Amino acid sequence: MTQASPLLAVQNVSKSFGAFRALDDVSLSIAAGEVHGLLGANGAGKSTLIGVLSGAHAPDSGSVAVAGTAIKGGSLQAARKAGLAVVHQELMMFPDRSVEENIFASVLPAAPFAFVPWKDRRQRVEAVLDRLGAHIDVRRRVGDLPLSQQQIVEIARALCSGGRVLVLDEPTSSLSQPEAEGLFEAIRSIVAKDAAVIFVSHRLDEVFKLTDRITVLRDGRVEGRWATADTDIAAVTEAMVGQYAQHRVNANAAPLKAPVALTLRGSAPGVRDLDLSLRQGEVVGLAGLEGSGVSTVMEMLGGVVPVDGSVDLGGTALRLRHPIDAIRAGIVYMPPDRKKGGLWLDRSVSDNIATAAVGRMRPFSWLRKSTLDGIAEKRLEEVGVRTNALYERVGRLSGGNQQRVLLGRNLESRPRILLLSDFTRGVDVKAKAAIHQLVRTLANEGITVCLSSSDLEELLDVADRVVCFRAGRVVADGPSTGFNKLSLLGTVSGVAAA
Amino acid sequence: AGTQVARAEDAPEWKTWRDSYYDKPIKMAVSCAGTTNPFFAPLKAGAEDAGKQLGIEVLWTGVPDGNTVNQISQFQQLVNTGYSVIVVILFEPDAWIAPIKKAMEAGVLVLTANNDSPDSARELYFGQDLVGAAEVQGQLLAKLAGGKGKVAMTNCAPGSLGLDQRVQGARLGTAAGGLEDVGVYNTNPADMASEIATMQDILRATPDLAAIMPLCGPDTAAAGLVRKSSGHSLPIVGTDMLYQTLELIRDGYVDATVGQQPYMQGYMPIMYGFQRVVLGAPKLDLPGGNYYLANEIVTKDNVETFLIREERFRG
Amino acid sequence: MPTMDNVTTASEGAVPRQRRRLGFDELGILVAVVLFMVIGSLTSPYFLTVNNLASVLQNITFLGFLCVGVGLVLMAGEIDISVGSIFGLASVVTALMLKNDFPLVLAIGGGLATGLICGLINGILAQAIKVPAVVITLATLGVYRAVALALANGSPVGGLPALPEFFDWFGQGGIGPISFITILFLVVAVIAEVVLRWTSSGYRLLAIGSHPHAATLIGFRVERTRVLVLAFSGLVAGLSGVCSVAYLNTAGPTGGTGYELSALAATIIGGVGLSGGRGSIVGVLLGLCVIGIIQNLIVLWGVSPNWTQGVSGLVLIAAMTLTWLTRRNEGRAH
Amino acid sequence: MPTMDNVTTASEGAVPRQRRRLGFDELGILVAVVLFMVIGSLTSPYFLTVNNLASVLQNITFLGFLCVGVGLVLMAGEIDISVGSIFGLASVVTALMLKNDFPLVLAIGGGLATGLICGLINGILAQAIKVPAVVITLATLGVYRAVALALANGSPVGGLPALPEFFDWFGQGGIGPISFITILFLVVAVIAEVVLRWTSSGYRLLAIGSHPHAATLIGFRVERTRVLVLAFSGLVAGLSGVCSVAYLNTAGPTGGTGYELSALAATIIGGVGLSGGRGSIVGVLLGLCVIGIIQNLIVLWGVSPNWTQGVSGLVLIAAMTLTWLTRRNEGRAH
Ligand SMILES: Nc1ncnc2c1ncn2[C@@H]1O[C@H](COP(=O)(O)OP(=O)(O)OP(=O)(O)O)[C@@H](O)[C@H]1O
Ligand SMILES: Nc1ncnc2c1ncn2[C@@H]1O[C@H](COP(=O)(O)OP(=O)(O)OP(=O)(O)O)[C@@H](O)[C@H]1O
Ligand SMILES: [Mg+2]
Ligand SMILES: [Mg+2]
Repeated sequence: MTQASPLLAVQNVSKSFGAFRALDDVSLSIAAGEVHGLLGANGAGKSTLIGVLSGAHAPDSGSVAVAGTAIKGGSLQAARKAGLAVVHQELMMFPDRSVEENIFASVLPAAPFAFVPWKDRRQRVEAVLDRLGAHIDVRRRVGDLPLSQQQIVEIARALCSGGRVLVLDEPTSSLSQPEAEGLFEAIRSIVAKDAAVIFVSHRLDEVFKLTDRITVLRDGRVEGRWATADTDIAAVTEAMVGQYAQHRVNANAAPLKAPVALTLRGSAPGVRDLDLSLRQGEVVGLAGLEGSGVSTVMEMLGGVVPVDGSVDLGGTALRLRHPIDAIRAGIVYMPPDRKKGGLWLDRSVSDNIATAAVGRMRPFSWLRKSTLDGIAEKRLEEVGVRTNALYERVGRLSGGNQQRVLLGRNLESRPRILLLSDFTRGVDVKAKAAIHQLVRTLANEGITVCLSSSDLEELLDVADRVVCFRAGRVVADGPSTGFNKLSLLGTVSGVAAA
Repeated sequence: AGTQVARAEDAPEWKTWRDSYYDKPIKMAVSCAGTTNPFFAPLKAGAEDAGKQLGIEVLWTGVPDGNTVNQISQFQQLVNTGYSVIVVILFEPDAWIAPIKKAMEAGVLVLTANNDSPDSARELYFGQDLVGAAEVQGQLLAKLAGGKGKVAMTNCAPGSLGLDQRVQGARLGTAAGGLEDVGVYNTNPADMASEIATMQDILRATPDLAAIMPLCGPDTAAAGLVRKSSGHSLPIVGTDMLYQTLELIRDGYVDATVGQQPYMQGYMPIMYGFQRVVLGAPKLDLPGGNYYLANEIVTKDNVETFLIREERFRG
Repeated sequence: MPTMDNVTTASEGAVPRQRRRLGFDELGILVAVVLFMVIGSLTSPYFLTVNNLASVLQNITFLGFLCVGVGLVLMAGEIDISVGSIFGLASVVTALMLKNDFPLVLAIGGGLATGLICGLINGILAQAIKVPAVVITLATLGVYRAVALALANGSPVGGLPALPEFFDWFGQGGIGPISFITILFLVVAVIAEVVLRWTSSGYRLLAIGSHPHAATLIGFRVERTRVLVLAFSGLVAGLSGVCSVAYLNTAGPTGGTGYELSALAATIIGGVGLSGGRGSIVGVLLGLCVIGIIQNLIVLWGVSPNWTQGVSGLVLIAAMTLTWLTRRNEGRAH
Repeated sequence: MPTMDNVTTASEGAVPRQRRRLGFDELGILVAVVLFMVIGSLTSPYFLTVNNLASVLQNITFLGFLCVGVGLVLMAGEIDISVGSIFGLASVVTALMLKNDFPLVLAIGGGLATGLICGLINGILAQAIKVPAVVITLATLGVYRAVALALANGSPVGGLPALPEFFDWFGQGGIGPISFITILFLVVAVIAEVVLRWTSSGYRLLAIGSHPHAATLIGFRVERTRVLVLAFSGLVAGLSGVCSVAYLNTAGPTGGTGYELSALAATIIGGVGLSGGRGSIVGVLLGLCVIGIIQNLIVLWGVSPNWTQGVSGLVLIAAMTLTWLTRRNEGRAH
C-alpha cells in the first residue's frame, strides 16, 4: 500500500435523516490507482455515503476532498468539477433520449448554446461502449432497453465523463457475468490511468476479484478495513452482518415426481418455440444472459406479454391477457425493476404490501386499516424488515430493503406459482441466504417457484432444475446438480464448456 | 366629452339629505353577463355618469363569460347586501324569471338592459328592438348592393339570445331587399387577428359575394380593415359603434353601422331607478314593459358627430 | 419459516406515525379557507349572514359536481377538461326533452345518459388510441359543445312547459337556506369520499394514479378503471346539467363554458396533484370554498369586474403558497 | 478481456434502425397535414391558391410564436397556459406607450419586457413555492388578463397616432404574399429548432424534461433552466403581442383569449409529449399547420358556426389517431 497523498479523502462524515443516524463519523481515504470495495448490509449507509460524495446529500459534519482540495458539501456541480463521477444504485437515465445522448450528457459543453460536436460524440460514445464490451445500438431510446443494458449505459456515461474518481453503487446488480467482466476490464484500465474507483456490491466474489482494499460499513460506522489480499469472505461477511452459518440451501437431489403444475408452449417477441413445464413444489431456475429471453418468459407466464401459443394450468387452458388473469390463476409475477415495475415509492410500506390484499377484493368492499396493517406486518417479518418501518415511505428505505418489501408484497398475493425475476437484486449476503431459505420453505409447502437471476451461481444454489436459454430458445434443461458454475456459463453463452 | 355636468356629489348637504332619506346610503348595481366585451364600455359609462350626477353608489359588476349560474348567484348576493336597484344585462331570459321575481318580492327594483327577459317580473327593459334593428340594417345593405346577390353574415356570440334575434332580423331584412343569404359565420370577438382571417376566408369561399353584414361590433371593424387592405368594394353595413368602426366609416371602408345607444342603456335605468326608489315616482306603464331606444344609423354623412360623441370610448 | 434478523431501517428511532385524517395538503388549504373567512367577515358586514353564505354555497354547487368528477379523474392520473361542455350538452338534452313533452323521468334519464356516454367516449377513445385523456377531452370539449349548439340551434332552450311539480320543487326549494341541489351535491361528495377513502375501489384508484405500471403488474385494470372514472366524471357533469335545468328553467348551449378551468383550479387548490395518486374530496371541497368565497368577496367589496379573474388568480397563488409553507414545516423531503 | 462475441444483446436480431431526421411522432403528423391538404384541395377550388395559403400562414403566425414557447416549456417538463394573457398584456402595453407618444423603440421594448417579466414571474414563482408551472400559469392567466383589462380600462386601445413608418411597413408589408411578421416567426422557429437540436442548451432542456431528478444528479440546473424557458415563453408571447399591434393598429385587452388551449393543442398534435423530454419545433409547426388548415377549411366549406369548435375537435382526434396508427405500425413496444 503506497501512502501517497490520497486521491479521495473522506474525513469524519456524519449524516442524519431526522433522528436516524445514517452515517456516523465515517472516514475513508483512497489512493490513485486503487479500486476500493465498499461493503455493508442493506441499510448500512453505503448509498448515503455515496450521496455525500456526489453532493446529493450535504453532510452534517465532516469533509470530502479530492486530490487535496476540499469540495463544497451538497453541491453536485462542485463534486463533478472535482472529478467525481457516480453511478447511482437506482438508474438515473433520461428514458426519452437515445443511448448516445444519455452517455454524452456527462461531457456536454458547459457553455449555453454551444454547438455539440456530433461526429466526435458518436465516436466517443462508441469507444466507451466498446471498452465495456457492450453491443448496444446507440440510437435507441434508453427507456426501451432492458434493465441490464440501461445499467451499462449508465456506467458508460460515468466512464465517459473523464472523472478521476469513479463511484459505482451496485453497478453489477442486474448484470450477467460476462457483462460484469467487461466492466471489470474497463475499471482496471481506468485505474491504471491514475484514477480511483469505489465499488459497491453484494456479490462478494466480484469484490475479491476486483478490489485492492475493502471497507465495511455497519449501521453507519466503519466496521473494518483490509487490504483485499489480507482477508477473506468469511471475515468480511462477519464484519458486515455478524456471525452466521453460511450454508447452501439443499436442492432436491432427485427429480421431482410431483404432477406438472403448468405448461407453457408458444412464442413471444424474443422467445421462440418454447415448451416449458413446471412441477408442483419445484424450484426452477431460468438461466440466460442478457437478451436470451428469460425475462420475456417470466413476463409471458405473468400475463404481461401476450403468449402466442398455449398455457395449461393443471389440465385447464389459461388465457393470459393481463396480469390479473395470471393472479386469479395463482400465478404471481415479481418484476425485476422494483422502481419502474414494482413499488409505490411515495407510499408507505404498509400500503405497498396491502395493495396485494386489496387486489383480491371486490369493488367497493370496505377496508379495515388494522387488517391491512396486520397483513403488512406479517409479511414484513417474513422478509426480515423491521415492522416499525410500517408507515415509512418505501422510497426512503435502502435499495435492498425495498427489494424485500417487494418480495413480501408478492407473497401476499398468495401464489401457487411464484415467478421471481432477478429476485435478490441488491440484497445483502445474509438476507440473500434467508430469501433462498424462504424459497425452499415455500416449495416445501407445495408452491412452484420459477426464478431468474443475473447471478448464475445463485440459481445453482437454490433451484432443483435449471433451464438454460440462449437467443430465445431453450438450450439445456436438467437438474441443477448436473451443472457447475462454469458449465452453466458455458451453456448459456454458447462457448463450449471446459 | 364637451359639456360639464353639474355633479350632485359636489354638494355635501344633498348627499346627507339623500342618505337620511332611507337611513342608509343608496346603492345601485349593474350586473353584466359579458364584462370584458368592449361593447359594454359605453353602457358602463352611462350608468356611472348617472350615479355621479345623482351622488349615489353605482357598482358595475358581472361575469366575463356569460356564465348564467355564476351571474345569478352574484345577483342574489347583491340582493342580499343592500342594493335597492339592480340593472341586469342577461343572456338567458328564462333562467332569470325566478331570481328576478324573488328579488322584486324582496323589495329590490330590477330592470333589464340591452338583452331582456320579457317573462320575468322585471319592471322595464331598456334597449334596442334587436330584431327590428337588424331588419333595418339588412334592408339598408340590400339597397347598397343593388337589390340582388349573395350576402354573408357573421356572429360573434353564437348561443346568445341577442345575436339570435339579430340573425333573425337580418334574414328578414336582407330577404325583403332581395339578397340571398349564404350563411352565418362564427367569429371570435376577443381575437382581432382571427376576426380578420375569418373575414378573408369568407371572401375567398364566396367569390361572388355581393354584400357583407357583420352582426357584432368587432366583426364590423374587421370587415372594414379587410376591405381597406384588400381593396374590394363590397358594401358593408355593420353593427354597433366601436370607435374603430367610426373611423373606418369616415375613411370610406365601411358604408354604415347601426348603433343602439349603449350609453343610454346604462344611463336611463339608473335615472329611472332613482326616480322610482328615492323620489317615489310611479311605475312607467309602457307596452310590454319595453323602453325602446332608437336605432342610430351612422353613415359617412353624419359620422363626424358620432366621432366627437364617442371620443371618450376610443380606449 | 426461516428466521431473519431484523434489518435496520430509517424509521428506527422515528416514531411510527399515526395516519391522519387530513394530510398536509388539506391542512394548508383549510388554513387558507379560514383565513379568507376571517378576512371576509372583517371587511364586510354582510359576509357572515346566513343568506350570503347560502348563496355562496349555491354558487359553488354546479361547479362542485364537476369538481368531484374532475378530482377523481386527476387522482387516477388523467385529466378531464370536457366537463363544462358535457354540463352544457346534458342540460340542453334535458331541456329539449321536457320541451317535447317527454315524461320527467325520461328527460332526467336522458340528461344523465348523455353525461355518461360523453364520459365513456372520452375514456374509451383515450384508451383505444393510447393518448392521455387530456388530449381527447381537449378535443371533445369542442365536439360536445358543438353538439349542444347544434341541438339547441344556437340559442337557449327556454319556454319549457310548466315544469313537473317535483322538478320545480327540487330545483327551487330547499331545507332552510340550503337548496336541495346543494344537498344532493353534498351527498354525492360524501359518497365519493367514502368510496375513495374506505373501499377497495378508492384504494385501487389512487394506486393506479400514482404508479400505473406497478398497478398493472399487481393485477389492477388500469385502462378499465380510467375509462370508468372518466365515465363517472361525465355522469356527474350530466347530473349537474340536469340540476341546472331544474334551477334555471332553461338550458343555454354555452352553459358551463369555462368550468373546466375553474374545476381544475378548485381541485388543484384542494391538494389534488396533477400527476395522480394524491388528494381527497374534502380537499376538493375546501378548494371549491376558496373559489366561492373569493367570488363572493369580489361582489361584496365591489371589485371592478376587470379584476375578477385577477383576484382569483392571486388567491390561487396565495393558497398554493400557504400549502407550501405548511408542507415545508412538516419537513417533507423533495 | 473475455470473449463476448456470442453474447446476444437486445439490438442484435432487430434491424439496426436508421436514425431519421423526423421521428415517429412527426411522421404521423406530417401524414395528417398532407391528408388535410389533399382533402382541402379536393373539396375547395380556392384552397390551393397562393393567396389562400398565405392567409393560412398569416392566420397561424401569432399563435405560432406562442407555440414555440409553449412547445419548449412542455419539452422541459412544465406547462405554460398563461401565454394568451401575456400576448394581450404586451400588446396593450405597446399600444398604450405608442398612444402616449413614447418613441417606437421604447414601445417595442416595453412590450417585449412585459412578456419577459411575466414569464420570469411564472418561472420564479413556480420554483419558489415548488408547484408545477401549470398551476402558477393557471393563476397568472387571470392576473395578467386583469392587468391588461385594467390598463386598457376594458376597451381596445385604438386611435394610435400615425404609426412610425417602420412599424407600419413591418406590420402591413411582406415579401410577396408572405408578411414580414410571418417571416419573423419562421426565423424565431428556426433558431429555436437549431438550439434545441444541435446545442448543449437544447440537449440539457430535453434531458431535464425527460427525468429531472437524473438531470439534477448529473449537474444540470433544472430549476434555473425551467425559469429561463418559461421566461422565453413569455418573451415570445410578448413579441407576438407587439407584432399584433403593428398588424392591427390597435390592441384589445382580451386579445389572445383562448390561445392557451390552441397552443397546447398544436404542440400536442405536433408530437410534444405532456410529460416532457420529447418533441421538436418541426413537429410543433406541423401541428400549427393542422390547426390553420382546419380553421381555413371550416370557412371555405361554410360549416355551420355551431360546428366550428366541433370540427376542430374531431380533427384533433383524427390527427391523434393517425399518429397512433403510424406509431403502431412501427411496432414499438409500450
Ligand atoms: N432520504 C432519506 N430519508 C430517510 N432515511 C433515509 C433516506 N435515505 C436513506 N435513508 C436511510 O438510511 C439508511 C442507509 O441507507 P442506504 O441507502 O445508505 O443503505 P445502503 O447501505 O446503500 O443499503 P443497500 O445495500 O440496501 O443499498 C437506511 O436505513 C435508509 O432507510
Ligand atoms: N416487444 C419486443 N419487440 C421486439 N423485440 C423484443 C421485444 N421484447 C423483447 N425483445 C427482444 O427479445 C430478446 C429477449 O429479450 P428479454 O428482455 O427477454 O431478454 P432477457 O434475456 O430476459 O434479458 P435480461 O434477463 O437481461 O433482462 C431481446 O433481443 C429483445 O430485444
Ligand atoms: Mg444502497
Ligand atoms: Mg431481462
